[in-house]
Amino acid sequence: MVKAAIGAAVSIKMIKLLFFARIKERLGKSEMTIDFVANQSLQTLTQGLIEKHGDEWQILLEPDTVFSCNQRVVDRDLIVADGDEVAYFPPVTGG
Amino acid sequence: MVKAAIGAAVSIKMIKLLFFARIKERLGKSEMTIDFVANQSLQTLTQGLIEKHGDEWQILLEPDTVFSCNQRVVDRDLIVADGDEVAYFPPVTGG
Amino acid sequence: MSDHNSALQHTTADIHILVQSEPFDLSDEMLQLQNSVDQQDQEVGAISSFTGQVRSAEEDQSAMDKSGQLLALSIEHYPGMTEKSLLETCQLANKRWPFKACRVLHRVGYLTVGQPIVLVLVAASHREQAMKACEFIIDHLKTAAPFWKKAIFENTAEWVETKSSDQLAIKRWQE
Amino acid sequence: MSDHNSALQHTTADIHILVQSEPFDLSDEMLQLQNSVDQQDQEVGAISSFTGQVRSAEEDQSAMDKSGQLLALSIEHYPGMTEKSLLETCQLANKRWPFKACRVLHRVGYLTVGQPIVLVLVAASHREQAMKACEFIIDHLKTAAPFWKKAIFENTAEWVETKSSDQLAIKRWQE
Repeated sequence: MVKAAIGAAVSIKMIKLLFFARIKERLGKSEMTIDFVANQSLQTLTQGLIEKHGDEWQILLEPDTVFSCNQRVVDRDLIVADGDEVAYFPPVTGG
Repeated sequence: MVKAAIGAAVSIKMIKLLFFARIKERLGKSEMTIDFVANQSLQTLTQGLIEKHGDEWQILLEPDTVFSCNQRVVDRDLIVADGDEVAYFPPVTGG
Repeated sequence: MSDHNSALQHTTADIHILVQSEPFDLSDEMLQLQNSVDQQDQEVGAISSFTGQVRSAEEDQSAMDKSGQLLALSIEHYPGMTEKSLLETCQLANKRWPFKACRVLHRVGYLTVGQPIVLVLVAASHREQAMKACEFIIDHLKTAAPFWKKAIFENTAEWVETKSSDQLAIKRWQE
Repeated sequence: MSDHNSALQHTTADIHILVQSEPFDLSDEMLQLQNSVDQQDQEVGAISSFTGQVRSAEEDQSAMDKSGQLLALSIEHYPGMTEKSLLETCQLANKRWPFKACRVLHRVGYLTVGQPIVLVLVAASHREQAMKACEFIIDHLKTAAPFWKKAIFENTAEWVETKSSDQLAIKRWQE
């Protein structure tokens, strides 16, 4: 069907990435979008980012970096879905 | 010495008694003074009050009545001293 | 900074005790607490407060049923002993949970439903000290300070009974 | 009245979460808390509050020595997730210590020494619920809500490190 084919062509599958606090400072950016890849875990997605952008990005996989997906803290083996909002941040220090 | 003799003669040895809350209401008075008697415990002093004033005063020896002497909670076997301020009150209910 | 404070702080803590019939304003009291600390240093990181107020069901339900709606509390105290007792409670709290300053206000007289009765404010370096000292003070106040409440109902008035939960609350500090 | 509340109260508790750069006034917040409860009933007997503010020694002493005096904190957060996290914390607290209403305010941006950072206000029937819920909320906020503090010293600025005492504080609620 033509309609379905057009729909598939224009739907850009994306993941939104957010960086906070010292991670944001280190990377020099607070957000970016990347293409969605099916069956990819947060760990794999993040390793891909480091390979692409360089050693500075290793901070994303530091042991104390917290991962959130759609504003909820998650484990690194979570499989990312199209349209997800993923955030990387250091341990929180509010209050 | 004349001075000392006069001093002893005019020094009226007294105990001040205070009553609070339901005890005050039952006795119909909030305070009174009684003569000091040497080597008298609070228990004995209170029994003397009941004998003198009647059964209504039994409230002073009810198990939950609190005794204080000089604004400090004390046991009933405390020996009263001249000039002491003794108070009788029900369990406290502040806050 | 360590959570364990020096002996110096025990003696420099600013303790204010007030027994009054007038209402109090939380912000005003907070300001006064802050001012008393500012005269010493700037090390307050945590302020804890507790406000107790007259509930419409201050008495147990059975008493309410026979007496109608609670209208007010009439609070009596033992002037002199009250302030002494509250001060001792605050000093005891300060030994265990060192704080910088504390204010304890307790109202007396006729207080209608919804009116504030008591305020405990504690300023300390860290939150544990401020919160624990505040809890300690209100728990001890309830069982030690010579205040007595009379519940004024539509049809009658009666002295409020001691709560066994208050006796239990005090016990946990003795462990 | 029993200290154990009905399931109804879990759903009727009024929870307000505010993340703002503006200062807040304790009395105003207290009034708003009271108003939100008055729309339900008159059963509040206890109100607990916790205020956290910027201390001059927010960082550990060694960091201060090399960086000069602390001037301010710069606080950043994750808009959206912050409010969600704080709401969940309050709902969790309400399940364990049923309350009538609660307000949580957290400031962001540039806050100088002595400025208030966070306010937790809880209104409940009894003091144990109000005080425990308040403690629970501040303890959980410190380890769960996505806020980050940067300490601004005279000569430098650095991100505040997580305190191990905050991790310990949260553990006691899991027992």
